[in-house]
Amino acid sequence: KDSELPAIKVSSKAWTEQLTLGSMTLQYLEAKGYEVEDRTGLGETPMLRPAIQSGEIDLYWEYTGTTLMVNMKSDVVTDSKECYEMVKKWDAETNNITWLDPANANNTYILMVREDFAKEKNLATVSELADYIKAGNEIRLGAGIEFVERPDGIKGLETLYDFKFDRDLLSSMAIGITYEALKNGQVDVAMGFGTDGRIISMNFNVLEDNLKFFPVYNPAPIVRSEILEQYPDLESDLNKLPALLTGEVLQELNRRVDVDGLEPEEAAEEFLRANGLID
Amino acid sequence: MIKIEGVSKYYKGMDRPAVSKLDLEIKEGEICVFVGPSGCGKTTTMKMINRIIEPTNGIISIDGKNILEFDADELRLGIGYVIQKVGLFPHYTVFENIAVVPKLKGWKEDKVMSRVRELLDVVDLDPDENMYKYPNQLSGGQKQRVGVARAMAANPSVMLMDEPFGAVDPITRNQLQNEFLALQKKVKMTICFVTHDIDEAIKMGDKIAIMNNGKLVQYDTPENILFSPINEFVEEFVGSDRALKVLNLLRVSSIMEAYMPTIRYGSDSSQINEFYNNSNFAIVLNDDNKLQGYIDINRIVEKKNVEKWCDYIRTYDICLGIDSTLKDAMVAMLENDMKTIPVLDDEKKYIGVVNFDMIKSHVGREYETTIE
Amino acid sequence: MIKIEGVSKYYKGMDRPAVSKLDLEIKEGEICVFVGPSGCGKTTTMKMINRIIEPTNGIISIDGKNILEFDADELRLGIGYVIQKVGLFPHYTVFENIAVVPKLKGWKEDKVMSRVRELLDVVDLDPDENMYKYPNQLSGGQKQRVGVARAMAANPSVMLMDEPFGAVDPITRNQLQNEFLALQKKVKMTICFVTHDIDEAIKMGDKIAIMNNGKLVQYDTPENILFSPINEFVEEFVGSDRALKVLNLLRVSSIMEAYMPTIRYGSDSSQINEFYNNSNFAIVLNDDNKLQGYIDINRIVEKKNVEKWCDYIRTYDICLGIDSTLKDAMVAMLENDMKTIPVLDDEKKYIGVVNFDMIKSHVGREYETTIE
Amino acid sequence: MSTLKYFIKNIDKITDLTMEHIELISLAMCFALIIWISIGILIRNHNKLANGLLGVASIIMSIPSISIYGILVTIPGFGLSRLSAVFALVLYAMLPIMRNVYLALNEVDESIIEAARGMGMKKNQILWKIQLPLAFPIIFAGVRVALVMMVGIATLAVYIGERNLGRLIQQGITRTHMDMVLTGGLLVAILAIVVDGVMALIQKKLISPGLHLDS
Amino acid sequence: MNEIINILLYDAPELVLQHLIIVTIALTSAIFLAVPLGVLLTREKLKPYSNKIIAILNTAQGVPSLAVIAIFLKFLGIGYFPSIVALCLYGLLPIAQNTIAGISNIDPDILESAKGIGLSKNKVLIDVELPLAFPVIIAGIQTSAVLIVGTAAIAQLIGAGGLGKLIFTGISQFRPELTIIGAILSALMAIVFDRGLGSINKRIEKKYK
Ligand SMILES: Nc1ncnc2c1ncn2[C@@H]1O[C@H](COP(=O)(O)OP(=O)(O)OP(=O)(O)O)[C@@H](O)[C@H]1O
Ligand SMILES: Nc1ncnc2c1ncn2[C@@H]1O[C@H](COP(=O)(O)OP(=O)(O)OP(=O)(O)O)[C@@H](O)[C@H]1O
Ligand SMILES: [Mg+2]
Ligand SMILES: [Mg+2]
Repeated sequence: KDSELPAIKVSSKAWTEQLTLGSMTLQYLEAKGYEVEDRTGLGETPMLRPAIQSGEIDLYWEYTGTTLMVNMKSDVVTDSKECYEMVKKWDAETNNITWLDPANANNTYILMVREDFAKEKNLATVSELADYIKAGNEIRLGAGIEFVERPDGIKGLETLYDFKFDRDLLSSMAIGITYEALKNGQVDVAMGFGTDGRIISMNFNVLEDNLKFFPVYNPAPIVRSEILEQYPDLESDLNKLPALLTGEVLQELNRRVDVDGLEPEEAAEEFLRANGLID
Repeated sequence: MIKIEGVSKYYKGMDRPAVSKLDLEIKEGEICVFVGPSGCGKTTTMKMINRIIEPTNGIISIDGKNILEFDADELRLGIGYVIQKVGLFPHYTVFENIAVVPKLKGWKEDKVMSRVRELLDVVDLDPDENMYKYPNQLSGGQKQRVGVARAMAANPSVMLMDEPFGAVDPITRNQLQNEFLALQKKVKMTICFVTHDIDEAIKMGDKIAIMNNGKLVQYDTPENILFSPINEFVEEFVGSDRALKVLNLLRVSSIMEAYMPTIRYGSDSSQINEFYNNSNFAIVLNDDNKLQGYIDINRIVEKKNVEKWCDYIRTYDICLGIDSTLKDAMVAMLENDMKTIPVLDDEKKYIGVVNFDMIKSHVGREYETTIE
Repeated sequence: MIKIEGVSKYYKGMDRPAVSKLDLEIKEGEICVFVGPSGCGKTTTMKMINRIIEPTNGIISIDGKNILEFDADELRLGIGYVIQKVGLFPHYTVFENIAVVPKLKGWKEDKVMSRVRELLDVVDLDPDENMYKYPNQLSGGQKQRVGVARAMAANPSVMLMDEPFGAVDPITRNQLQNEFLALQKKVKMTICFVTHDIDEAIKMGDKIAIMNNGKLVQYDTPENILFSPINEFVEEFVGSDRALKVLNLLRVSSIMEAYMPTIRYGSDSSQINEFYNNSNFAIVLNDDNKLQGYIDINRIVEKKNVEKWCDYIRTYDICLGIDSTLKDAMVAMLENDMKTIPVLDDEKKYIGVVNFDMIKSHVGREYETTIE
Repeated sequence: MSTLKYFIKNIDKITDLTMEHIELISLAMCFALIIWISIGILIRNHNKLANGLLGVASIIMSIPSISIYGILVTIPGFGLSRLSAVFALVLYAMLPIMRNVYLALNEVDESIIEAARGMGMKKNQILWKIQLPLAFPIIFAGVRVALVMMVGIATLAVYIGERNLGRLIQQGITRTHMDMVLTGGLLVAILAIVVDGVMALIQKKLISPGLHLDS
Repeated sequence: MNEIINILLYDAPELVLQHLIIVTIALTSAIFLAVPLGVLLTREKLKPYSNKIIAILNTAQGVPSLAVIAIFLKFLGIGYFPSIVALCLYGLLPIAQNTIAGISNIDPDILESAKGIGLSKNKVLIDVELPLAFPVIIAGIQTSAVLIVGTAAIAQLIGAGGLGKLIFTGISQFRPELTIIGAILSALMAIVFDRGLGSINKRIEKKYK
């Protein structure tokens, strides 16, 4: 609006949902007349965090659980609201970063199995998987690297459910490859993300986290407070987005990209248009 | 015997043939030297004989058998080959280089070993000192010797030698030539020898094939090439001093005359008087025909001291052997300012003299009979 | 004038010096040829003169000035240098190669151009055809010519030539030598010339420096080297036929004698009778001393036909010019079976004869006076 | 076929990414040329130093490129900036460029340099007029190797926030979108080939015809 | 510090071993494919095509390692096998190219005298051409080895494990120490391969150079 002000540097992580959210934000703000700069797909949390703290980027969609676990190094919190308040307070105080409204979607880690496999072995929950493994059955797990390493990843899961994946049967690989590997039968259980569009289209069953191990991962735009001060309308404008993004909506958006082959930009545009946010 | 009949070679992309309608026969045990300016087709001819290159037209046969009837590798195993640029295998020792063909022929190890030693002796390299050196540790001349040894390793009856002594200094070269000629006298291989040096050709060849622009210009003995070059090209090629080059080919034994009067040492003075009417000089010999010297009869008679003629005998500073060339004779005359030089046989017995007139008329006569 | 005083060179890691206590003086306008076996230190000596290598001991001066007092680059700009391996710049054309030094000296472009053309003419390369070729497009001999032209480009008063004609065939080599000698007659540079070929040394050198093992063995004129080699090494190095080599150096003008009786063509028969008492032969001349032929007086007198003596004149098949060498004379005698050969001056006037005895005693005399 | 469709559909984005790719490489190449050629020239007569530097260069070469990025990105001052990407690429160019400059200068035929010295050319003149022109083909070959390598290695810079053709590959992998991977991979390959071809043309123009006559 | 020691003691050995296995298998297969390929391309009949085939290999080399591995994922799935195939292909070019260069740079005079002496074509290849080209071929293998060791880090992305795991974990977790350890170990491995092969070469070359 005021051309004196610097462009808003919108970023995102480098996978489908993040790219879609990033693009959605960009297109939306641009339509609203904001000056924006596209820095989407910059990297993972360890890179985006320092970037937003140093002002190299201004805004991206972060997940409550991620900040809680990775940055605050806090224990697991499974309540959405509590978790959100904790990270919002922490970031406002220590990093001068503002959490806008969270979306009502939980993109937490999940464990998936093929539908036929689930039926055959009678697996529906993580506990059942744990029992199955403890009974001496071999299970090949495919997971992204960070899932193997993070405290809210395998190690914590194993502790809570009291079992152990055979490390020799564990393959770590790029995020996204896990779906392909599971589909092709190269692994039996794969790590995935709760809102991923491929879960349905590839006929995977999600194993229920019956002991509530995985933290909540509600996505919310986080913005440098300084920017919000410079653009007084930004907060209210942006808060329109999370309100629309339920779990189903996100999953559908992801599906449009990962399964139907749309570009993240296209899926975002489609969404914005459908909701009358751009013309 | 190597027979080349109507052989031509066109290289791809060349408008004129590298070798054109060559006809030539090399007799068993002879050295045929190919000579001619650079690019005249010498190497090409040689390579066609061992089928490194296939002729475009014509037939080459060895001992009456068309070389195409041989298996190419077998053929080459039986032909020694000394390449223009030596081409030793750098990763093999001198021993291994020489042993390649004998080993291929399946010789026993100790036979190979003794053959290698023998060959190194032949080319005048100390076997113990050099056998386990690598080619890089040898000088250019030594490499060429090894190359020659390698080619002769399995007693080939035919040898192809492409400028085998090209890369060595003149002194070593001369030495190598002599050694090789001495060897050839014993083993009598049939040899094609390429050089661009006419002097080397004259020295080494039983026959010389002079080539130019892929054609055989003249094929004859060195003498005939020198005395009667077939055209101006050959004449220029052999050089303006060919009359002197000829001297190198002719031996004193062939022109030497025994016309000089001789007198036996200690014979009585009446003989001197007898000579006095015919001649001024006499050669003085021992009883067993050994040369004592010469005597100037004028001087004795003048001095009225005929009785003691033996005191006036003068000795010769220099004599020639029966194998000496006319060139040796000329050098001797010039260096010692002598008109006549005596020639002795292998047992040092006097057999005659040569002088410049004899040389001159011999060479001149050859010219007269062969020119035109 | 180049003066080398007590110069030695020790290369690192060598136990004996490459050049040892060299003393030598090369006069203005002279060609000094360094000759000797491979590795004797010829190249090293040459390179010390233009400071490519610094001597370990001793002083080298040019025109009386120690070369160390020059700026090294300046010194080299004034000295032409033909390197043993030619060393043309492959990325420059022939023109650019030759133009390097003139351009460094800041000559104007058209002067450079005309100089390059002139030099290419001198070394017998067609300028238009070759000027814009790259070294890779030239044959070995052509490269060497360009190398020589490049060295002479800026009219250096001193030239260092390290085996400049090494890589060419004998015919071209001879031609290059002659061209170069003709050129040197005109421009009179002071030249150090390296070769390992004694014949080339004899031909090219005003002085010859024979080296062995880094030491100067003999430094003298070619004649003296041939006539009186200082020791066995030199003797062997110059070759056993040095008496014949000498012939190449001596000119008939120096030994020719006019002792043969002459008779004028058409003079009356009483003169013949006069001769008859002294001699058998007479040279017949025209009024203007042009050679008519010779006459065998015995034959006329025998035939009782003295009046018509002119009918018995025989012509000479061959004559020598005043510049002919003794070698030419010998060749003429041998080829034509002639005892005496007349010598004519530049205007074809008769001035005398040579025969083998004259040659022999001249050479023999030289030996006598110089040996021992 | 679907790859082609993908390509056509996203031509704008792909063009952007390609331009970014070229920009990054050009920038890195400029620095690499200036730095490594100068150093190559400086060390030409110092064998020990040269061997040391060449050792360092070959060690750098053997470090997986992805980890160089990973390390650089954590160094304050580099971070997610383009500086990190350029720096890494320049490091990788060290071996091919510097080594070839050094080797080529030392490989110039001794006799040619001697001739030049003998003619009175100064050290600098010999360097500029003789050694460098003669070394040029080899130096250029090194530059070409470096350039082609850079085109490939630059793709990994997307892991530290660069946007270039590597992004197609990286996202294609996380999204298991093979058309993207293929498009990215092929474009990078084509870019490498084109860049190399262009360099070959330049090389032909720049190198004295006297030098490539023998090849 | 403790953590680093832990990584070195517990995680690294296994990863190094995995890395080593991938690299060794890939390199060995590359050698066994590329050397015969190179030799074939120097034979008279195929010589005219050698330029074209090398050009194709060159193109393949232009495809970034990341993409090669991703593309192979499509056809061969995840894990060791596709990584090894991809890495092997990646290592072909330097070896093939050097084999060709090594053989065609042999002094033609040596080949001619070998032929002239009567060695059969096979004998010439085995006794003369290959031994003389050996140093150049080894140099190609060295290049290939370094390339494969470095590229193998990426194989991690399709689940082949190896040192890439440390490196990528380091990057995604912002733990440079992991990346550095991975990089150093990988570089060390590359250097060991390089030096090892180099010393074989030196030993042989020393004899006659
Ligand atoms: N492989 C080839 N392809 C095309 N032309 C060739 C080939 N080999 C030789 N020639 C040409 O054939 C002609 C004869 O060559 P050859 O090698 O037989 O000459 P040469 O008499 O041995 O010369 P030199 O004394 O220089 O060794 C030359 O004009 C040469 O250029
Ligand atoms: N740079 C050097 N370092 C060490 N030794 C050298 C060097 N250059 C020459 N030598 C040695 O010095 C000696 C003389 O060498 P030089 O090149 O002067 O010989 P040359 O007479 O020119 O021989 P040629 O006829 O082979 O050219 C030789 O023994 C040679 O090995
Ligand atoms: Mg030849
Ligand atoms: Mg020399």
